[in-house]
Amino acid sequence: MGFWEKVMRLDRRWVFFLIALAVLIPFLKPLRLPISVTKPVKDIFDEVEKVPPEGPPLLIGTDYAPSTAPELDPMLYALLRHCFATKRRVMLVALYPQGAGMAQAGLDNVLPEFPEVKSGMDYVFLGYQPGIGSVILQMGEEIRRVFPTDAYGVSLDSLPMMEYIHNYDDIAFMMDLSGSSVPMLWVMYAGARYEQRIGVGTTAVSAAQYYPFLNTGQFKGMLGGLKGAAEYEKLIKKKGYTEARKVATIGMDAQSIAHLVILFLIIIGNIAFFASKSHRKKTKLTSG
Amino acid sequence: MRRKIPLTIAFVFGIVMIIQFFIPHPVSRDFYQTMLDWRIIVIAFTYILAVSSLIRIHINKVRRKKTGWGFSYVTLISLTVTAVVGVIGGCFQPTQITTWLIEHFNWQIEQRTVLMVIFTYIQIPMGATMFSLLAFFIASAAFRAFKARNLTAIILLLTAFVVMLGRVPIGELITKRLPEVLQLQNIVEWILNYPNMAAQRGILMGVGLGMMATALKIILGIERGYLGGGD
Amino acid sequence: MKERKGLIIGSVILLIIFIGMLIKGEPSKSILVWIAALLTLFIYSFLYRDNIFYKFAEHLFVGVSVGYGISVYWQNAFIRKVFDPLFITKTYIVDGQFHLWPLLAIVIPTLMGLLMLSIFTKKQAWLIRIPIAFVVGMSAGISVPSTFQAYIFEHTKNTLYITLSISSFIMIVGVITTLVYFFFSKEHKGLLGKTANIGIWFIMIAFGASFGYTVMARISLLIGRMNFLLYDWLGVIK
Amino acid sequence: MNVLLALLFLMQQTPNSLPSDTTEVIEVVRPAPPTDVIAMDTPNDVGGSVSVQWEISEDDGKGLNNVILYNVFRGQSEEGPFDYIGTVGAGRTSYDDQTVEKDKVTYYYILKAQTKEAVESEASNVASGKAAPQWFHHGRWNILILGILFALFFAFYIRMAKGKKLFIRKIAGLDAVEEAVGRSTEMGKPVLFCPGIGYLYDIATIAALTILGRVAKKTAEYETRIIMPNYDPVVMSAAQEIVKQSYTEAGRPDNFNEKDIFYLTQDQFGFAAGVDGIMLREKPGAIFLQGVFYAESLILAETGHSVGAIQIAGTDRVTQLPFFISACDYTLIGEEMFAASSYLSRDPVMLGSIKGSDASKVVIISVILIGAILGILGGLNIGPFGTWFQSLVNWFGRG
Repeated sequence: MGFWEKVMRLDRRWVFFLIALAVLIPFLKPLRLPISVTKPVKDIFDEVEKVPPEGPPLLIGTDYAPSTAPELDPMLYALLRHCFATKRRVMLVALYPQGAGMAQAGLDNVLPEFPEVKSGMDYVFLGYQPGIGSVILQMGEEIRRVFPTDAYGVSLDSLPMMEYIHNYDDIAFMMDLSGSSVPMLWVMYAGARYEQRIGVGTTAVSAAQYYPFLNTGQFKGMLGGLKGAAEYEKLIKKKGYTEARKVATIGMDAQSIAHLVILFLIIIGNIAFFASKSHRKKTKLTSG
Repeated sequence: MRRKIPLTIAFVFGIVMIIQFFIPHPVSRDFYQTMLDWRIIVIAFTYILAVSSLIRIHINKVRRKKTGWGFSYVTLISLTVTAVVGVIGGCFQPTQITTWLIEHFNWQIEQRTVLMVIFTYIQIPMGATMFSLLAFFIASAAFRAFKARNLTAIILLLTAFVVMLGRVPIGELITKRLPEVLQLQNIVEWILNYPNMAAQRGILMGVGLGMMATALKIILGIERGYLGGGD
Repeated sequence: MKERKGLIIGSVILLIIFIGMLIKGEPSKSILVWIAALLTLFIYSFLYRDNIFYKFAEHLFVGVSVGYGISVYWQNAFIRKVFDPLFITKTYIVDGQFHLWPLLAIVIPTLMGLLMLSIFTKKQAWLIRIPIAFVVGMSAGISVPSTFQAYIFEHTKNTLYITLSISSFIMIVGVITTLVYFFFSKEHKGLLGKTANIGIWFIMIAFGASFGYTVMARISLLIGRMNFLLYDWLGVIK
Repeated sequence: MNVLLALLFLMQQTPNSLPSDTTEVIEVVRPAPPTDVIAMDTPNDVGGSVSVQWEISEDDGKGLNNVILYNVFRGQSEEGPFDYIGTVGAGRTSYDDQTVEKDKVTYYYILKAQTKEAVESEASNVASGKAAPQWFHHGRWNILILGILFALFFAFYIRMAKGKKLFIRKIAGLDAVEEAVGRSTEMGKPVLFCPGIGYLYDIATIAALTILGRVAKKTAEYETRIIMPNYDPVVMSAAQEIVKQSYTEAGRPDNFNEKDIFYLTQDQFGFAAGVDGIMLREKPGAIFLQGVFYAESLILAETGHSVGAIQIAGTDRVTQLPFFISACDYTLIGEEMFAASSYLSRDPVMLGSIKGSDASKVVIISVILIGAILGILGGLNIGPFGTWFQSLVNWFGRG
């Protein structure tokens, strides 16, 4: 058995080990590679900047589960910090059963930095309702129909912030954070039917899929994966809105190295594949 | 009869919902609202089926002492505990019982309910970890399966290569000195915006037509697969 | 035997690193964080091989997520949509007057939902088709115009934003050839076959891009977990 | 003394001694109000809404550039009083007042611009409008026309198809169904069918069930076992009926085993792990991965590949297709999967719908081609093509 054949039969646990190292080391020894801001991220930032302070709110849909949280949580944190630091109002809604937990966790994480921000005054967390498409559509008519109370059981009518908020007309911008196809439903129903301006924050996987909708203007902008979150962190930090730890930015170094390792693995895999193939041919020739 | 009634229901509601799209009048809108409410309620009941099937399977495993039956207890117990805690103690806002407990025993619950504590410290970390296992599997799949066997495979590989490199800071560093058009992140942006998007649009239009055709066939009662076979 | 030796040495090394980190860092004082961290490690142990720690975590995960689902459905669908309007707020009584329609609007879907349970009987199991037909039928009805608008109309419209540039040209060629690839009524031979082949190239570029992105996403998740273990749990990084 | 001082103070504060214009002293710079306010019924709605439109204030984005939002006020008469009803950000020129209580009653609107310091401008001109519901959404004509055209294609070809044999091109992977089932039989291994993690109302799942019917018929003919783990219990019960039916049609109802089509779990990774376990234990000879798939696609396809099964995959999820393509023998891409379900059913009516979809594609391609030609000619400033191109784009852009 030649060297390349041995490589081909390498125990996959060595590959696992390599990946673990590639991610771990940059954490302990940061490289601080520069991050450049791309247009879709800048677009989202500009849209949020357009939300009038103490006026119509930014609606954030937390339609994700723990499985995609590492990518989407930093976006939620960054958006909340952006709004809370600039007195912009926020509404949170979850159409994924686990999304409500994610929104609550996000609030728990960010709120301690803003002691003056109060539920019902500066933000409203609507909670979760099943039936994704139906809920989006009904919110276009009257939010109270689907969410008579907020997630904590307080009637929406008794919340000062909700006084003039009834449907999408009273919402400045909508940002859906999701790794699934829920943003598409927002576009299909809230966007197409009610002309709500919508932005999407999604995992790196789904980002490729959403590019067509970005060009059509169905999404006004996009945060794609950890990179998108890191770019957003950079933007709000530049404006001096927050000094919080930049979760996504730290991760980008590890991301770079891990990508290089995987590219290296693909190259080695292919060399091994072709080398062992030609090797086999040669042995066949000599033996035959 | 066993077929006709469901097919009629599907037909009537399908047609009505299509027509509704074009009518903004309150009559149509109210009807529509009600229909959406109905769907929410009906779908909630399917969850009962899912849960009962799951419980039955694990009880069976325990009874028959199938391999790993001990772990079925883990599932059954954690399921029961979480559900009881959630139903009695409240989901997002605490019920009176929880409030009483909190006051009486001076609990400090940042997440407001016990269910959210379980969610934050058990479900979130485990879900995320499960997904992150894929990072390892992808690396091993990249190593073993992604071979430049033919032209189409080479195109796929090359694009993947460029995208992977161009989406991280290190890729940007490599081509920093080149003119702007040739910088990696701009090439990636271009690939995503034009050839990638062209194909995506083509695929999506195809999928859209396929979905529309299937939906029409469902409404017209031609596609009956979802009702199962039989009379 | 050799493997067992490797396993022991590996575990000892990991243990030393772990203790080193515990001493050097500021480990979390919350028992909950410790539970989360241990469960994370249980699941990662699967990378070495399937074992009881992983099995335990997997079964716990299924149980907890279903239990969570029950609680959420209970609160949001049953209590909010059925129980409250039926018994507490009584939406069907307006100003002391009884109205039939609002009552039926709660009762009918509930009954339809209950028909789902007919699956547990042998004889009447066909009744489950009624709620299924309702959900599938009305969803199909809603999806026909919506799909048409979001998938076909919008994309045609936006392909039409044409400029005199190579990029625009590539966009048009790409959309058309991809569509031609999905043409089923003619054999893909001659000109049609060549066009469809170009379509396949475009499709492969899209898949390559999508693959690249997927790698990125999975690594991001791993980074998220590492961040949790090193920052939230062990506190060895700043 | 104190009293005297107080008296002096009071004397000093007599109105006469005040400056003639207090506002000048505090020096509040009011922004210019928005102008040309008009109000009208919001088109294409349920009523209960009036659209207010205006020209932005002189100081919005230009001039003093201090306007950050506009406040909208409504009154029952032209003279007021006007109540505050809502706010929009600077730069916007319209507001839909959805809180109108009565249709067909005239309401009066004024606007004020507001600065960051919460200084409001003078009121704008008064505009009046009524709300009314509509019976047809005029912005959706274009969709209605094209939609009806496409629906007619489907109807026409489905009608044409009755009793005829329609040609459908080869779909790679479909012809492999027989081969895959056959090889499984030779090796004495079962066939595994995995419908993914979709629900019954996902159209891809419904297409997958039709494919299942065909595969089950083959396994019935070859007397091979078919295993199907499920994610959704409703899909499971439908699948059981379908497979039972296929076995009856193949004349072997006794070989049908309901327990082989079973529920696993409604948890994504639990499901993936479960199916993986089944693959490793049962070592199926053929694996069908058809339906809605998310991240578990890679795990399933990898494991299937490692047990050496022939794998035929299909999904409409673009993100998961690369993994299927690299790890499976055959992959049905997007619409191919829907076409496959029609093709496999061998029902001429179903085949007709594929033709209908093709006809729609011809229309789309023609529209794009015509648009491209007009666009190029228009871009080169030849004849009236530029305007024609614009009107084509505008027609699509309505609504």
